[in-house]
Amino acid sequence: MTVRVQSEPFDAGAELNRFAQGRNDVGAVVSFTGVVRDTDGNLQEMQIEHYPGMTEAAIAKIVQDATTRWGLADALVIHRYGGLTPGAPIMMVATAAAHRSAAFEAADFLMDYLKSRAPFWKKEITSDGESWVAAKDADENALKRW
Amino acid sequence: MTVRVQSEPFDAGAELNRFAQGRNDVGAVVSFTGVVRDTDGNLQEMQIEHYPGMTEAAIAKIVQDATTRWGLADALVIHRYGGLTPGAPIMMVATAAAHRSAAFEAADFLMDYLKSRAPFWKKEITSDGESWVAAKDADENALKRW
Amino acid sequence: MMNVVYFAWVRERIGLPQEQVDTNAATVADLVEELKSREDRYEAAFADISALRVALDQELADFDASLVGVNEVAFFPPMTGG
Amino acid sequence: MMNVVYFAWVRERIGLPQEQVDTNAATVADLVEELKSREDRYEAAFADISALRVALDQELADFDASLVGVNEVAFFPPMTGG
Repeated sequence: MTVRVQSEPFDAGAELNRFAQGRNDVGAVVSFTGVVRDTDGNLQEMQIEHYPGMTEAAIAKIVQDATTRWGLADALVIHRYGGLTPGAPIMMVATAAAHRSAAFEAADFLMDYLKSRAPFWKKEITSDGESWVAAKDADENALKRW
Repeated sequence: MTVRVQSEPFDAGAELNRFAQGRNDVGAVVSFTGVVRDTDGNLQEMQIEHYPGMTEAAIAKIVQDATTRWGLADALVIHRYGGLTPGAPIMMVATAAAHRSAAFEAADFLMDYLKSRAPFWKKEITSDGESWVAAKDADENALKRW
Repeated sequence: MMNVVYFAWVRERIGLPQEQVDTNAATVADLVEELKSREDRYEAAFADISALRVALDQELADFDASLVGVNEVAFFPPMTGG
Repeated sequence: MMNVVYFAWVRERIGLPQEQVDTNAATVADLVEELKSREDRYEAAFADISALRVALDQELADFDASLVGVNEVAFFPPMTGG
């Protein structure tokens, strides 16, 4: 299990290649990469604030829950904070399991929980000003799936 | 949309990094990598046979269906054939969308359909002999989800 | 003449990957019966039709499908890709 | 003394990321009332409690939770990670 909270960029491809290497019991690897999206074409920067200490502990607990529930061979979470430009990777999750359904469900679960239970807050700086990203009811409701 | 059917190995990390690059409308990228699994420790080789021509057409149709249904920004499928050793990547799927639910569902859909509707057949060569991998009822039933 | 192709254990039981078959069979099922009456290896390959799939000109089809206008018939077990 | 920390727009409205608060408040809700009575900026930050979340010693908690034995209280809006 790997959890990293960092301001530096990360190389999603290199992380994927390193992940769950050299294990013959892994048949399925799922990865999710979250990217700074600029729908309206006016985003200058995405600023991500977090709660040092609580962030790492909250993510580790979520990863541990997923690992136990789906019998994962391995799991990875990397999440950035600080100022990010459009197109930059924000975070990534990877799961490794014997079968694809476990890898898919665990990655989906990790994303739902990271979204609403890990202490990160996003602020968008656009040419029109700045605003905190509001949490969506849909994200909170997504937790009820699990 | 990229579809490749090949005997050569591929670099999943490099493919992921190349995928959906330079697009500001993509917020979520999901990848699935299928790996040759050796549960019993006696697998020498996995041989994958396919139906040249039909394979490419069948995959392209599945990818087109997923792209339309989930409004994907991009989709990628790479599937190998020939002799593969334990731990080697068999195939990969990647999906890019504005939001995570579309990227996750489309990747899950692609895997279900590739598994049962793309003309590939797997044979396991073990120290005890060789045998064709049997299709599972669960895989056929998984299609009913969509 | 119909181009008939075989994959996986169907290919192994019949002993060749493809062949040209001189046939007037109206449907896939008729073609299967014709082949089964030829030699034991076809009988072995087609013993349980429910364990097989068929594609006509590289598209999945049913065993009662017509062969009119078809150039290539493929027989194989359920797919196991991914 | 209680270490009180603020994040995101709660931090912005209150104007500082953390502070030591001399308090005997029994619960989180009591602490919120104490802070609101102090200055307008706290009133602005805590106006709608339903829009806020609280963590005690870095674990999510409810507003009626006890502060006995707690060293750090954090107030912030719903999380938007991922």
